[in-house]
Amino acid sequence: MSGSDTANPYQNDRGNKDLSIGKPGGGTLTASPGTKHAMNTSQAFLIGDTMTGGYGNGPDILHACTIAVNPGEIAVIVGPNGAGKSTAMKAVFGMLNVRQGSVRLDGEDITDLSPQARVAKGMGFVPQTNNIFASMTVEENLEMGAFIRRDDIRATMEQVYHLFPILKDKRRQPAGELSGGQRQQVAVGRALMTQPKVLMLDEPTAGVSPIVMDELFDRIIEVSRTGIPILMVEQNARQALEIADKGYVLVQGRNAHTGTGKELLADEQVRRSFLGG
Amino acid sequence: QDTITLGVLLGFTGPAESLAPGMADGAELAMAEVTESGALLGGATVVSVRGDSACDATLSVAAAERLITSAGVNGIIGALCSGATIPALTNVAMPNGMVMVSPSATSPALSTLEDNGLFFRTAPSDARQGVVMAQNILDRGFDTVAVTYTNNDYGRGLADSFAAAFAELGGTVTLVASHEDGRADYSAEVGALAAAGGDVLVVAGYIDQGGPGIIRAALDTGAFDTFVLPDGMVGNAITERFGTEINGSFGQFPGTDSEGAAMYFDLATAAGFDGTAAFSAEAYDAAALIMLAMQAAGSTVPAEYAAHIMDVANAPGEPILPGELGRALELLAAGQDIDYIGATAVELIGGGESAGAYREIEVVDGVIQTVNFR
Amino acid sequence: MDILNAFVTLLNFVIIPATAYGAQLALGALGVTLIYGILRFSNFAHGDTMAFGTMIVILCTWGLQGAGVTFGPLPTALLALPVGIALTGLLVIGTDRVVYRFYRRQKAKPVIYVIASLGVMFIMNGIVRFIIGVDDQRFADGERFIISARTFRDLTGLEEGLAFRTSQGITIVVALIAMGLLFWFLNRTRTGKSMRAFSDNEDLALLSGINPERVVMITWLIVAALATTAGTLYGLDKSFKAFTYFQLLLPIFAAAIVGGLGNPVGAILGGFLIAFSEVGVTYAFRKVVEYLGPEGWSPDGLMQLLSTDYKFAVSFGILLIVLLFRPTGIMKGKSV
Amino acid sequence: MTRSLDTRALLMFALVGMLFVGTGFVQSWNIALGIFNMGLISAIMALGVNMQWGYAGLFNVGVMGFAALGGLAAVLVSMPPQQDAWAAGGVQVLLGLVLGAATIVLAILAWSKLPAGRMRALTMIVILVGGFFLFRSVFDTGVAAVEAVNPSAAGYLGGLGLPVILAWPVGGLLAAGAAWIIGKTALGLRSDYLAIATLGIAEIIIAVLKNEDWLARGVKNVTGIPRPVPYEVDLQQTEWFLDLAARMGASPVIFSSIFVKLCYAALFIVVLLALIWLSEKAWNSPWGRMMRAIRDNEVSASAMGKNVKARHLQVFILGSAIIGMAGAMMTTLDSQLVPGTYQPLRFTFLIWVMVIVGGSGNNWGAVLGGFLIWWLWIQVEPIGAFVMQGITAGMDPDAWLRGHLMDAVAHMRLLTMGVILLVVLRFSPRGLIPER
Amino acid sequence: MIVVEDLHKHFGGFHAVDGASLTIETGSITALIGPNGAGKTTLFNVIAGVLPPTSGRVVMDGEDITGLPPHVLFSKGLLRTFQIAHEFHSMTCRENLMMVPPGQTGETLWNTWFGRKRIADEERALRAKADEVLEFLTVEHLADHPAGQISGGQKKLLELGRTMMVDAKIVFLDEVGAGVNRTLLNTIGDAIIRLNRERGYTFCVIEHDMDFIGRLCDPVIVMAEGHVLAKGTIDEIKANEAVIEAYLGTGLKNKDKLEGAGA
Ligand SMILES: Nc1ncnc2c1ncn2[C@@H]1O[C@H](COP(=O)(O)OP(=O)(O)OP(=O)(O)O)[C@@H](O)[C@H]1O
Ligand SMILES: Nc1ncnc2c1ncn2[C@@H]1O[C@H](COP(=O)(O)OP(=O)(O)OP(=O)(O)O)[C@@H](O)[C@H]1O
Ligand SMILES: [Mg+2]
Ligand SMILES: [Mg+2]
Repeated sequence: MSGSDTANPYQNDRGNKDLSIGKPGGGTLTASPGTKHAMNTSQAFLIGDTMTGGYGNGPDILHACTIAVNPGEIAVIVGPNGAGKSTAMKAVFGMLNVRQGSVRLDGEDITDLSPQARVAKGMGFVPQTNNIFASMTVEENLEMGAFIRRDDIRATMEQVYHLFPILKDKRRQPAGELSGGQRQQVAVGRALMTQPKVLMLDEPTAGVSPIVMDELFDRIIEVSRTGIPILMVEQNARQALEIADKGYVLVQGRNAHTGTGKELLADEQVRRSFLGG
Repeated sequence: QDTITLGVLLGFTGPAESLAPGMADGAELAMAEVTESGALLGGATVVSVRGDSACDATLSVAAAERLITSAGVNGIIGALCSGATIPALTNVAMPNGMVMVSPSATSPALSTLEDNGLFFRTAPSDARQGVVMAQNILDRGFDTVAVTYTNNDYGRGLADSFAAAFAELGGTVTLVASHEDGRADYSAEVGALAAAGGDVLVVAGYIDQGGPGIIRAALDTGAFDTFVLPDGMVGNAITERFGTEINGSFGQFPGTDSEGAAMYFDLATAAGFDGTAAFSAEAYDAAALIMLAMQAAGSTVPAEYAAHIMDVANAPGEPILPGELGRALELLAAGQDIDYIGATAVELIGGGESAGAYREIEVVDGVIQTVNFR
Repeated sequence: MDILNAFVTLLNFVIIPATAYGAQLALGALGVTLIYGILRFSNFAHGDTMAFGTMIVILCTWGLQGAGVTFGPLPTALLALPVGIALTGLLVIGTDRVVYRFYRRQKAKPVIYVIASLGVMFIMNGIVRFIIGVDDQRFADGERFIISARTFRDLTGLEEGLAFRTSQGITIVVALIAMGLLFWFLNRTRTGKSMRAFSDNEDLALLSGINPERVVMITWLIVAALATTAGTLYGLDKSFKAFTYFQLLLPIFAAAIVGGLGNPVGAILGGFLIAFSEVGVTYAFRKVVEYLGPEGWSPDGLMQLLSTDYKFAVSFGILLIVLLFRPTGIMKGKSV
Repeated sequence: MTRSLDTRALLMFALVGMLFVGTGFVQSWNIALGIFNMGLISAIMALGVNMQWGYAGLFNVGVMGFAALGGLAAVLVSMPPQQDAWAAGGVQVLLGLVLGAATIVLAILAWSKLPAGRMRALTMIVILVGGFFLFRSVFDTGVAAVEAVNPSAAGYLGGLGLPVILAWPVGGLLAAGAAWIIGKTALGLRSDYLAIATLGIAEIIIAVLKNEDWLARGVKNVTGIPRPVPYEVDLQQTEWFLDLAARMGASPVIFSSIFVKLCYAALFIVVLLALIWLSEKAWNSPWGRMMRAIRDNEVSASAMGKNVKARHLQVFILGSAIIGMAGAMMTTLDSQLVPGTYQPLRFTFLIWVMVIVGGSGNNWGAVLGGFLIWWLWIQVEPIGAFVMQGITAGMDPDAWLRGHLMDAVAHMRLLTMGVILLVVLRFSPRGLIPER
Repeated sequence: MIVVEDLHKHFGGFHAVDGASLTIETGSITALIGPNGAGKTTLFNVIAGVLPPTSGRVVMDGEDITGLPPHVLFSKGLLRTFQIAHEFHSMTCRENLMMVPPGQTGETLWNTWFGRKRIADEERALRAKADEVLEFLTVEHLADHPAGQISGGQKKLLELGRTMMVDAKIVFLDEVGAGVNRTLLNTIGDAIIRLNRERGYTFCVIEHDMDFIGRLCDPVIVMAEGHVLAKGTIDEIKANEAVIEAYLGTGLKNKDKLEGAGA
């Protein structure tokens, strides 16, 4: 792929070697279902492979759902409310019982790892709700983001403050006293502090003002350009898909459409049903 | 009958839990002695069943119920606290016609309680001790005192009767303040008592509850250095703890100049427990009385032997001391009268309670010494 | 007018005892508040944990005393403290494994933990009474007083004495140090912050790579240390009796709560508030007024606001009033 | 009414029922009935706590205080009045109380009517201080006079001499009144802060009961409170009863105790069933839904137009009234009021254990918990002793350890209780009959 | 309808709302926008009685409603949603809706014992109404699901659904759109317009989605740093320099960089 054969200027072939992308219809990634140890056949850096599972002993929410992302890529998941987007993210992060399928990181099967072990492996995650330490100050929230790091974190913290200037003003304030949008910024900042190898964001822009949203997307692009794969759920879907290399549309826990961001944006039916026309 | 069961209904847990073991040991010592003698009703074995009254009305009723209707006891030694004794008596023992002999329930209310002749106690009513104590203090030349009492019916009753008697005899009580047992700190009480002042401090409490705490705080702050110790406070534990610090303190507890107490102490030591523990001797006597009465009545049925308790306890008859239960049983079997003196010089009066002769003690060189009898 | 004597009286009967008692409560409250702050429940077994720790210390102290080891003017028990802390640590961590971890996994409501801790309390209660019995146990040795009433009187020639016990001194110092350390630990160290993060949002703590089991273990270890120290110091000052340690739970909780749950500084303030209200409000000021008034004059009554019968009620009353104005305690504590 | 009673619940009730029947066969029916009666009262108390906690999330740890108020009602209603004491200073005591109340009312009026400022503060202080001394001077002399009348047997004002059954609703009212005052002031507090506040108030109530002798003899206890049912000793001498016993083939002594217990049980069951019916109806209706909403999220419920404060006050008062009623029933059963026995462990935390083990938010759960936990509370003593006997059975009778173990038997009671509690909680962490 | 006069709300030394004055006309759909932390939610909370103001007045239809508790305001027809969803987590979605209508017969204890018949009738009607709302929000399949266990977006829908259970005069919507699927948001927008036209509800909407605002609202009020920065139609606002700088921004910066890199 080259930048010129699409109308979307944000797309280029920054390391996207997965040729299966771009064919809508979903489920085209080579998957190895139901295994816990078999090596993956796909090349994806992080892949949640034909995941089936649900909360506790409840019914399955995900049905053979596959999500993958490669270094330098931004993958965006969209879909109606309750489709299972957050559930899929949690499944990839090991916060859910994956009854079938597997999760692999850089070729290694991590399906049975605990969340904190995944953090140690370099995965960073911003959940959709409850994503800050409300009783701790903004600065402590960021420090906790860097909990597993042993090096000097001050530079990263400066970067976060640079990205979200309001947080610097509020850094001694308990995060629970912040406004909705400010909390969201703390949450993203916390994840950035990890300096993760993979970044997973569940609706990072919910409730943030347009100017901050732009900043945020800018920053996400920058991060991804350093070669870090980014997996993101978004309801501000059009903006998100514009910068996405890969888009997944989930409906009722299944892959409904998969394609590049611009392909999905161009798909009339997807637009109408999921992106608000 | 081969085995006779006696219930030992005491507050093994709860606020008085540290008193109960010594008392139970005392009661069981008497049972063991009788069993060994093989003289009770032609060689019956006496076994004890313990019940926990926890110093709580409902638990004590439940435990009494279990002792009587399930364990099938022939008599009950207990309960420990007056508050637990009364409901067990009225709600369980009386309806079932069961004899209860309490070693330690000293509430004056029990003197007048309707009991169908089933209730006895080997400790005198607090009303009596108040008078004795007042006299004792005045005789030693102290005429202003402060009083602290443990905030229950025992402490309150004793403090009331003492204060009334003391005032009547011409003394001055500067302050009567309660203290709760088992509390963490008694600085407030001692502060108030110190401010009120007085020659001596009357501590109407328990030796293993709040009492020592009060004494400790009073000694440390220099508020008082002479203490008056009523029955609940007299015991080796107090001198072990304070030694010569409380030299000159004095008090009294039920007892006569019989050798009973010393003999009991030896018996207890031989059996491996402390015979001076509060109410331990009373418990021994309570158990002894029941068994002697059984022998006298020739029956283990409470209704039948209840009437004999007074007989065996009081004169006329051959005096019986601790360790002589076997002899007493034989005398009774032979149809002779006995006068049970026991470890605490038992003398039952009125509705079946201890007459209350008192032994006056003083702490000399860190040791409790008997100086007089009243 | 005799200001000096008046002041010494007040010091001797109110200020020193209340400060020492306050420090004792505060040390206990620190443990309660820590569990609440990190594990988010009121641990009813704390009193009995204290009793257990103290029991171990007592047994060791007896051993040491028997072997002729002493600690100069200080109580030998301080030497035995590390052993007590270690064994108590093992006990509470074991308890956590067997009991609380299950509910943590279930994400049970705090009240379930509270009731579970009641169960633990019953059991520890039994264990302690089983091993050391229900009686008073003494194990204090060393110099009893920093200054005793008599010495003070002899030294100063004042009418009133002033007593300050070694155990009181140690308790006050230890309580303040413990508070400082705990505050520093929770707010400044990485581990401390991770513990607060865990208590705030367990899931998110996981996502930050914080190991919950480690957090829980450290919490219990600190609690064991606090409980054992508190229990031992209390025992040195008064005496050891299982039932009293259980009774101690109530004022300790009151202190932790009125100070603001989860806050070490609050625990200390709460402890002193409870102690001073118990000792101060019911104090009879007669002697003090006597000294302050003209020579030879003395007031009629005791000059007592309320009788000591109500001291517990008074301290609770004050606690209520404080809570009405600061519903989550003096230091704005947590609330689940 | 059976909506929340599914098979699991019925099974649980059957199991607990079997415990009681088993007790009857193995030990004696007297014991079984004795435990059952207290179980009924415990169940009622648990219902009250469940209302407050399960319905509204109010952490009331002052159960003990409300129960004690109920007990006080039993004395005030049913004991004969002490004429001498009334003559000596009864009126003065009452006058003192009225003065005290008037002072408080006046102070509150001054606070709300006067403009804020130094003037108001000053007036308040004058009213309070002046009122306090006036109150003390009138009240204290009255009290001294009353308490001086025959202190070892009376020394208090006595009661109204009415049938003791009347004390049950009166106990409820007393508790409700106290709850109203507490609710008005302290319901703004949450979770453990409310807990310590209620605990404190309970301690204050107990302190008053212990120290105000003119009211109910303080720690000297009131004994011999009249019964609503016949006395065993009387029954044992009654013609028809002896006939009945003979016809049943039972010993009159044992049968009389059982008969009396059955009478109590009948009275208690009526009360319990009525309360269950009322609370079930309320809980499974829009009122219950509203309460659950408030419990889940107060802010939101308030934004949805529900008056959170008023509702909290309502359940707090209702729950406390139920506890007070149960307290009065218990004192009736004991026939005595012993302020010293009101211990938080027994009267507050044990009830809480019942509610949580039974299943909070579920009336049937609370009732089941009441029966089960009370049964355990009584029976762990023999169970613990039995266990100990088992342990020591193989040991040399003279071994030191055996002696030590046997001495510690009493402490097995709490230990066993703890173990059973943890086991039950472990296997049904949401309670035996969880909220739906 | 609502007039806010010089309202201040301070948290310690921080002035979250700092002299805000604004008017919400009866029958309008007024938008309230502004950067994060501008004080919008705080303003809502003060108006709705959740927080007491430090100073200033709120007037509704000529009546001073400053500091009235939320449930009283509710009874006056003032409804609000929460930015961070406040569902009743242990109750089912349907119950979440059914609890809303005020003055239900069954909310009085007495009636729950002696007015069963009336309650049953009312409940039936309520249930039908709740189901209708659930269907509108596309979550009818969750009617019996505990509200604590639905997706983040669905909670926001429920939040909105509650305001649809009663007849309100004015509804404050705090970012109902955040986390809601855009297609569904359009439907919601239609519903808001319909409620506004047909039933005469007044709306005050906080949103960060300018498309949504543009489609629905007139006028638009912009807040920044606790006070009102600008007011006008959407087009005026979009052209306002100050608003662009503080709030709207100028789009992605990396757009150019990316293009540069890709070319
Ligand atoms: N309880 C509080 N204590 C201290 N500061 C607070 C508190 N609540 C809010 N704030 C501060 O007040 C400011 C306004 O918050 P508010 O929630 O009103 O913003 P908002 O305009 O709704 O923003 P958003 O669009 O992000 O939701 C923020 O800077 C926030 O940090
Ligand atoms: N904790 C939970 N327990 C049980 N079921 C849940 C839980 N959380 C969500 N669900 C269910 O799982 C389904 C998918 O939820 P999920 O949160 O993944 O949706 P989503 O796609 O992220 O939606 P949204 O865009 O609204 O956030 C929903 O139907 C919801 O009801
Ligand atoms: Mg989601
Ligand atoms: Mg907001």
